[in-house]
Amino acid sequence: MEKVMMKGNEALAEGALRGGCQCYFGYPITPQSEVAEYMSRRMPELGRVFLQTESEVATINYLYGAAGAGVRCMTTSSSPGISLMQEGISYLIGAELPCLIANVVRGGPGLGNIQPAQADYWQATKGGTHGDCRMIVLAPNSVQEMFDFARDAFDLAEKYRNPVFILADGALGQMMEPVELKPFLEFDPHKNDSWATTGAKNREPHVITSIHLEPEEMEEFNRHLQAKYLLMEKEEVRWEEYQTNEDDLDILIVAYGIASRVCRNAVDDLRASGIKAGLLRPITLWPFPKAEIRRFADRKIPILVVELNMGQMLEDVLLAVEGKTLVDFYGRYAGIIPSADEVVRKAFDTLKKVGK
Amino acid sequence: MEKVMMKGNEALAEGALRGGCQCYFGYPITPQSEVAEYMSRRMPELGRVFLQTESEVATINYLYGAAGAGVRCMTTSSSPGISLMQEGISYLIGAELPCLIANVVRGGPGLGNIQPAQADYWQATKGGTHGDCRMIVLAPNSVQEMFDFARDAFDLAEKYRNPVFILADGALGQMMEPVELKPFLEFDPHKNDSWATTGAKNREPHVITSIHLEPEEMEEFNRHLQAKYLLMEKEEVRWEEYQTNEDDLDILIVAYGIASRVCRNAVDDLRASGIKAGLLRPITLWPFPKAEIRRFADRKIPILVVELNMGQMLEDVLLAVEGKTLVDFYGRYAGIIPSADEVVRKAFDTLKKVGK
Amino acid sequence: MARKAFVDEERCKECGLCITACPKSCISFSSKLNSKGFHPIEIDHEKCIGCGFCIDMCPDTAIELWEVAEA
Amino acid sequence: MARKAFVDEERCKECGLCITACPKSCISFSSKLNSKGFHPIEIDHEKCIGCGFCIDMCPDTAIELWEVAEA
Amino acid sequence: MSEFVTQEIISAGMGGQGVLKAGLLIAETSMKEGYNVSWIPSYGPEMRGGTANCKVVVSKRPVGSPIVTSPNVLLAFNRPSLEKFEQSLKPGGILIYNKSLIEIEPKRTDLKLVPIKATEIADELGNTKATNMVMVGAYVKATGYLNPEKVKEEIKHMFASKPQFVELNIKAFEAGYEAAEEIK
Amino acid sequence: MSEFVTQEIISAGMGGQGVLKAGLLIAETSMKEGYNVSWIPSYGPEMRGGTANCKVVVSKRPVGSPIVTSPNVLLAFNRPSLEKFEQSLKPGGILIYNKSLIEIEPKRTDLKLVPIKATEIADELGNTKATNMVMVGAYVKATGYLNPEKVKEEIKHMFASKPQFVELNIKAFEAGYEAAEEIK
Amino acid sequence: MEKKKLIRGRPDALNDKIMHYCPGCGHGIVHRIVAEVVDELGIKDRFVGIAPVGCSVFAYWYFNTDFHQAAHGRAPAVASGIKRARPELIVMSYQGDGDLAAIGTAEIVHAANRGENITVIFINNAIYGMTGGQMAPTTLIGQKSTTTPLGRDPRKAGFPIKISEMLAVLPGSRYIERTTVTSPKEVNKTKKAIKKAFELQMKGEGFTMVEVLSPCPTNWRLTPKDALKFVEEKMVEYYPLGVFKDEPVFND
Amino acid sequence: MEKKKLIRGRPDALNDKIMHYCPGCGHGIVHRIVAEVVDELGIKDRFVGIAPVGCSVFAYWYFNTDFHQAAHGRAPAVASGIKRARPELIVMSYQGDGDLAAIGTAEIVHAANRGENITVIFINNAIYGMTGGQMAPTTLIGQKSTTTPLGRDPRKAGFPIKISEMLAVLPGSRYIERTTVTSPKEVNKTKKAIKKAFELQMKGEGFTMVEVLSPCPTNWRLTPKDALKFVEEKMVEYYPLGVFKDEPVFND
Ligand SMILES: Cc1ncc(C[n+]2csc(CCOP(=O)(O)OP(=O)(O)O)c2C)c(N)n1
Ligand SMILES: Cc1ncc(C[n+]2csc(CCOP(=O)(O)OP(=O)(O)O)c2C)c(N)n1
Ligand code: SF4
Ligand code: SF4
Ligand code: SF4
Ligand code: SF4
Ligand code: SF4
Ligand code: SF4
Ligand SMILES: [Mg+2]
Ligand SMILES: [Mg+2]
Repeated sequence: MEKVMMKGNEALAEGALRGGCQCYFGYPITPQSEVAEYMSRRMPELGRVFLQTESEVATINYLYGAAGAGVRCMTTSSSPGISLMQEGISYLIGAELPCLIANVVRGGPGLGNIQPAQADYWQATKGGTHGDCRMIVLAPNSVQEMFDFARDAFDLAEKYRNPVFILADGALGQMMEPVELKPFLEFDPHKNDSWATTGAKNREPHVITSIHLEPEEMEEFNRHLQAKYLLMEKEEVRWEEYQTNEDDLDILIVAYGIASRVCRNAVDDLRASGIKAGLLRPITLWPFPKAEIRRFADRKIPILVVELNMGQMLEDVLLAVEGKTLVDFYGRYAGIIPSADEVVRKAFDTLKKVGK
Repeated sequence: MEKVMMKGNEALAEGALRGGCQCYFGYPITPQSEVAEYMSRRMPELGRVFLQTESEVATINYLYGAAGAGVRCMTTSSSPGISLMQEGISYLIGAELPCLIANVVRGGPGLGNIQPAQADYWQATKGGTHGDCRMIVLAPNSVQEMFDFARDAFDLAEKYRNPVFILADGALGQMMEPVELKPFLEFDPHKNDSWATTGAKNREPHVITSIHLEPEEMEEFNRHLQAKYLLMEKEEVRWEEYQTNEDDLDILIVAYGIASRVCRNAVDDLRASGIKAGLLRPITLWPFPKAEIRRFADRKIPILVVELNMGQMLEDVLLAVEGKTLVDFYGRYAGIIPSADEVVRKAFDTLKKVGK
Repeated sequence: MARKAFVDEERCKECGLCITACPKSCISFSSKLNSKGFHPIEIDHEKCIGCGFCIDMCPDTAIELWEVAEA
Repeated sequence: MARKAFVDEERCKECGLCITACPKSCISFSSKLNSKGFHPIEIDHEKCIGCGFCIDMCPDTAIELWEVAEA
Repeated sequence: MSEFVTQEIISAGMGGQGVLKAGLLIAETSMKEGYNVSWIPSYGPEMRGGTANCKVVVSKRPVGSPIVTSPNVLLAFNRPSLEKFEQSLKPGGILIYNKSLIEIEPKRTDLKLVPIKATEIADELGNTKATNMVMVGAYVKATGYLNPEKVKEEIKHMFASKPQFVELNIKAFEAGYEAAEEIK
Repeated sequence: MSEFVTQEIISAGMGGQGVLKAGLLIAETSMKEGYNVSWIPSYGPEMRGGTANCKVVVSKRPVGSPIVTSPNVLLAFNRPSLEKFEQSLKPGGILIYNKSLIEIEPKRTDLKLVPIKATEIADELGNTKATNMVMVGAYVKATGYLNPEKVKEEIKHMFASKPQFVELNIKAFEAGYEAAEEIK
Repeated sequence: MEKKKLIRGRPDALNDKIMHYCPGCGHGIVHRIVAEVVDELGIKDRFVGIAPVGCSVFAYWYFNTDFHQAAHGRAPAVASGIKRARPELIVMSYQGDGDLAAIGTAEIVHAANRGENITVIFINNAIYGMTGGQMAPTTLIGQKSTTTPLGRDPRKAGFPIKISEMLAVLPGSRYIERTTVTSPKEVNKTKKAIKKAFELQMKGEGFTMVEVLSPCPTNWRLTPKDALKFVEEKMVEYYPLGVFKDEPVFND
Repeated sequence: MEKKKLIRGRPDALNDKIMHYCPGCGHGIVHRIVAEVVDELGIKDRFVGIAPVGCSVFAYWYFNTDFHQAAHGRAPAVASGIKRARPELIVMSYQGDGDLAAIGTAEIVHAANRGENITVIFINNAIYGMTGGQMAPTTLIGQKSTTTPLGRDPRKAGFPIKISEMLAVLPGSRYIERTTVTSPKEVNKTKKAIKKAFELQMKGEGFTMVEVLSPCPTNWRLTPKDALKFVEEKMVEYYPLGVFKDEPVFND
């Protein structure tokens, strides 16, 4: 298929469309406003719904309504906007509603800046909201994946009746790259009729809710959620490896998203200088490819984690590794993407720590 | 000093008052509305400010204003309400403003229920908001500590120019226990004059902000924050141990807040049946008493983590332990507090796993 | 044929709003207790004219209007 | 003594709002470029009556009104 | 006095019957007597039905969870409370129930029963509102670990701002104490 | 053609000068020629000053970061752009600058300079707007790794919806190509 | 007396669960009115209600229709989300005064301003019922609540907010009326208003809202009867009854 | 010509940094007006401005006064927080139309309704300037923006919201006027309005707001001159100028 140059934000939008997105709700925020702008053109063309909302707090609740009505729907925002959606995200998970949420991360904290960053990793993968909440978190590292993951997200969301989260960053949103635009997805638009608010015609009323006053009932529901989470951990882990096929790797770099691209080049450069380096890129940040990283730890291969934050995924790597090998960290903050050179230099540092 | 019976929520309020709280902003939510109700009586009595706001999103921004003006101020809420404050919390940290925020946690996700829970641990300690944000998180386990921690929080917040967070739960908020009411704290009300918005009289203007558009500047600021975080990790770790003085402990239980009280009894019961059990209670959940737990791991003492959630602090324990000993987990969810008996049974289970 | 109001005693919560609305003053609290511990109303069917005002006011749909066989 | 408007060329952004406001049409763009790449205005001091309307409209406080020694 | 066992108490009834205060009085006196105590009310929309309850723990060791799910003492002020909590009582637990408003008999046969016509006794003393003190009297007698004089002191404290009620409440307490049997 | 080196390009100028399109044309043609490419614009309030720039990477291996901080090629459309980015060029980098609007001389002495009177050339062709195509022509000549015919094809694509501009732009491209020197 | 034929009982749109509301609570009355209107308009099988956070959080326990429980204050956004997703549904946002007039202010204003084709039933009981009687934005001046222990003082706590008046100013609001339930007559006015609102929604005419002044005997600490009197005497004085807007919105 | 004496220059309350606003942007004009008023009232040393999220996020770069940058839409809450903490300060919330009329709707409504003793300067430029020209709640019907590429259609995107009219309904609003900056005459009216607002705040009279219709040539894709014309011809037609409220609030 022919490739076209496209912005990451637009690819995300087009991917979602082709994945069957029926309603887009959003509020402008740099560096992801192009998603809404693109949708404001494309959705009406397709007879679908685009609505610019009054705020992110409201947005997530429009989504909550539309998702409860059983249609494929989505929103996108960037860091401060996603923080405002946290209550709503908990409601979506608590009411078991499928939908797509994307965060095109910018630098923080506070108003911060509008450059690429990865400091919302924890928010997306663990603690963003109250209650024991989990979502599949997909981390694209190319404009192609912005398209692909958005297109696939709805199937995944409906499989588990849970929101799916895409964690991108300002660079992925703003950059253009060649993309292959896969066709519109086929899916059963009546899949959600068994629980959605479509009108109680010839059936018992459907209720979408997340309140269970009785602690026993609430605990039971949480056990049900936990069972889903366990299933996701079993079935949905995605990752990618590069140059890892050797038994005696000198160093493994772990990085996701935009950082993983730099690290791929760093691996090449390290190999050019005789270091057997490899890269493991988590694609799902939750569920995290724990067992896969553990394989390397068991072989005592030192690991260098590279992120655009102070060390968040780092903890998941440490949890996977359980002290079995050295884990080193390189982070740049709030808008700065390291160069491959920097990563190479840091890798030599790491190697020194293990006496190589 | 004589003790009086007091509700946890009221003790928290009285503690904050006596710690110098000048402004209380809040929005009602069970199980913490008594804080606001108490403040609505007490603050005007003292000529201070009580304001019931229009929402939690607004609340955190009233706080942001008052904290920027350099006065001691606070808010309290419960899980969904705290989720709505996440953007604002990031701004407070990004603008380096001292203040007190307390979460009297209830069951989630979503609207959930109003019973005690601990499922907001991650939100408070790591990922609640966007950007690399950290706050000292104090976890009281008695009404006395609700009072004490609230009273001490402002000094701590001003020391670092960072919000301090109290993570309690519905039981601690609602229960009455004997409390010793310590006197009003002495402090320098002009301490913050060097940066607060008090009016630019005979000085350069003061600006409270969290935006730094240039990535280099933003990164620099993040490094400054990180330096503060490292200092907090060095200076502010608090924990408590019970029955841990033996070298050959059979089992260490790690629990915080309301769960730690049950576990204390479980330790007694285990000892009554001949098991050398001990308890480590993290008091600061961040910074986490990592080194202290590590001491036990180094001695290969099996650890049982007990929480009212699916296993959140568990990860911090695992990170501390680095695979050096068995870590087991017992969790009840969303409103249910386990009995000491349950914990004892689970501890025997854990002991079995290590062949004892 | 006449219309008369009938109470479902188990639903009644003793709020008395029907009493304030009844133009014929034919509603009063009984001395019974229902399982929730409320004294349900009783209706004096002699006086009741079946106007349904009590139904308008009842927050608990505890009252129904029936066509009855004339005494 | 008369009052005249003076422009700070470095501040001027070539928006022309002063031009629309000037009752005496004494403002025009110069052919110079300032360091930001704008053509700052120039003021014909002969015609200027010092009314200050240009100052009212200038978004960039690029104009000042001075008392000048009469030519 | 009998051997003290940790008291895990539920005090339950209608809003207005003073069930929370009954629990608090037990907790406060026990605290002054050197026990560790906690008290926690039912809260939130649970109250809507007009019912109320509180849980009290009195213990020689620090109180763990203040939430009592299997009490060893139930103070049932009315029938719905009896019905709601009877099953949760520990085997051998003490059931103190307000005979005046509860016409049915407890179903469990493994409990120590303390029926008391609390409302009638209070009415006789001139104020239904003192029902809760009668119940506390019965509790103190039945459990035997508290000195009734200390309870009366505590009642004086509790009603310090409404001195006109002190006497009534002390009398109600005494009447409850008299009317009940100590559990052996 | 000279040996290909990874191209890390900054194209910078005033809003309206077509700096973004210039970068995009380079990226698109390079993509069609089998290179890995990325393009990213400056965005957000950076635009307020009226300046605009984009970063393009053309590489034989997958593109890492699309953000170029040390370019090896700078297309400077006006003086503020030259001043802003000159220092960031890699030693030995190529500086293509619009002589028509930049009266000053570059300060660096370790660069390969490609001065080109882009605006004047475009003006002569009848439309200042084609300045960017002149600059691209100079780029293609200077770097030597792209077949100019392919660029022209791409220009046709790019202006498919405005066919009246195709010829002008191709001519501008050619003029730029002619006017510049290949860097050896 | 022998019952022959049921003339008027519980509407079809309500099931037979006993409601959790306090004795004499206005929520129960309004639930029944809504259900009667749903019956009369025959829209039970294409109706979706939004339950707010507030005493009526469990409204869905009682209705024989689809329901969606919304986060505190966000019911208009949830309702709009549903309506945009499935325009054929008749959507009701049922909200209390804390929910609608405090935390949900932005959502209600923008639903109204957009002319969103939904119907809002706004239960103004001048208090936060569910959380135990704190001040609501609608609490009257001088009224005591658990957070205005000395009575509401506007200098500190602001004024009781007049939502219907405010939303009527917005170009997107189609029909706004304030009613009450203090007598059968007022109940029937409320019913008429609610029916009209749903009918307008069925015609696609835009945003409709009925504000119902409603008693909360529990948190006002009044008997149900006195609570009605409080509505009649105090609330109606500040919040006058009547139609605040009845104008076509869209000219297309 | 020899300069003898400065008659009128940059006000003291502004420093000499060159503003980041686009050529012909209304923000610059209003900044100067505010600064002149601050000078005239002599309140520079007890003034705190709140900068919103929007093009004026960096307002604090230019003022010689204390400033507090607020989260998007929350400036009235931040302003109120400051005012409650230090009532002796004169507090200005400076906000754009996206900030105030969209995400910040609840905060502005409740600040007004409470009669909060602050002054709001509301820059209505019918667009989201900072983020690149998306529709604002105030965008006119038919007006194109990056999210209404075919022009705003009220059926889908709602109506332009009239904030001054709406807030004027609330009992806590003391003084509300809408002005513009399209000519020296209008600039001077704006100045008078802003001065009056601050004076009322100084007397503790409650919530004051001046809405300024302001050009955004960049995102309207008009020259500065044509942008003024757009304000005069299109915006003023929909958003009439004038005083919407001028009434004492508190009677104590
Ligand atoms: C985000 C959030 N904030 C606060 C609450 C707590 N809360 C529950 S109901 C309620 C107010 C209810 O009052 P109202 O809307 O007037 O309804 P009523 O109970 O009076 O019918 C509040 C504040 C919540 N559940 N979620
Ligand atoms: C929570 C949040 N949402 C969205 C944004 C992005 N944002 C920045 S400015 C702005 C709108 C600005 O428009 P307006 O308030 O009209 O101000 P103007 O730039 O037009 O002066 C938006 C949506 C943000 N920074 N934070
Ligand atoms: S139907 Fe009318 S007359 Fe009969 S009881 Fe009801 S209100 Fe009274
Ligand atoms: S209105 Fe209904 S609930 Fe109330 S007393 Fe009458 S029948 Fe009973
Ligand atoms: S002061 Fe008046 S006359 Fe002089 S330039 Fe300015 S506007 Fe024109
Ligand atoms: S108004 Fe000011 S910035 Fe604009 S052209 Fe005139 S002097 Fe220059
Ligand atoms: S608290 Fe008030 S609003 Fe809530 S159910 Fe009871 S009477 Fe009704
Ligand atoms: S984008 Fe518009 S509002 Fe923002 S600075 Fe430019 S002209 Fe002013
Ligand atoms: Mg209410
Ligand atoms: Mg704007």
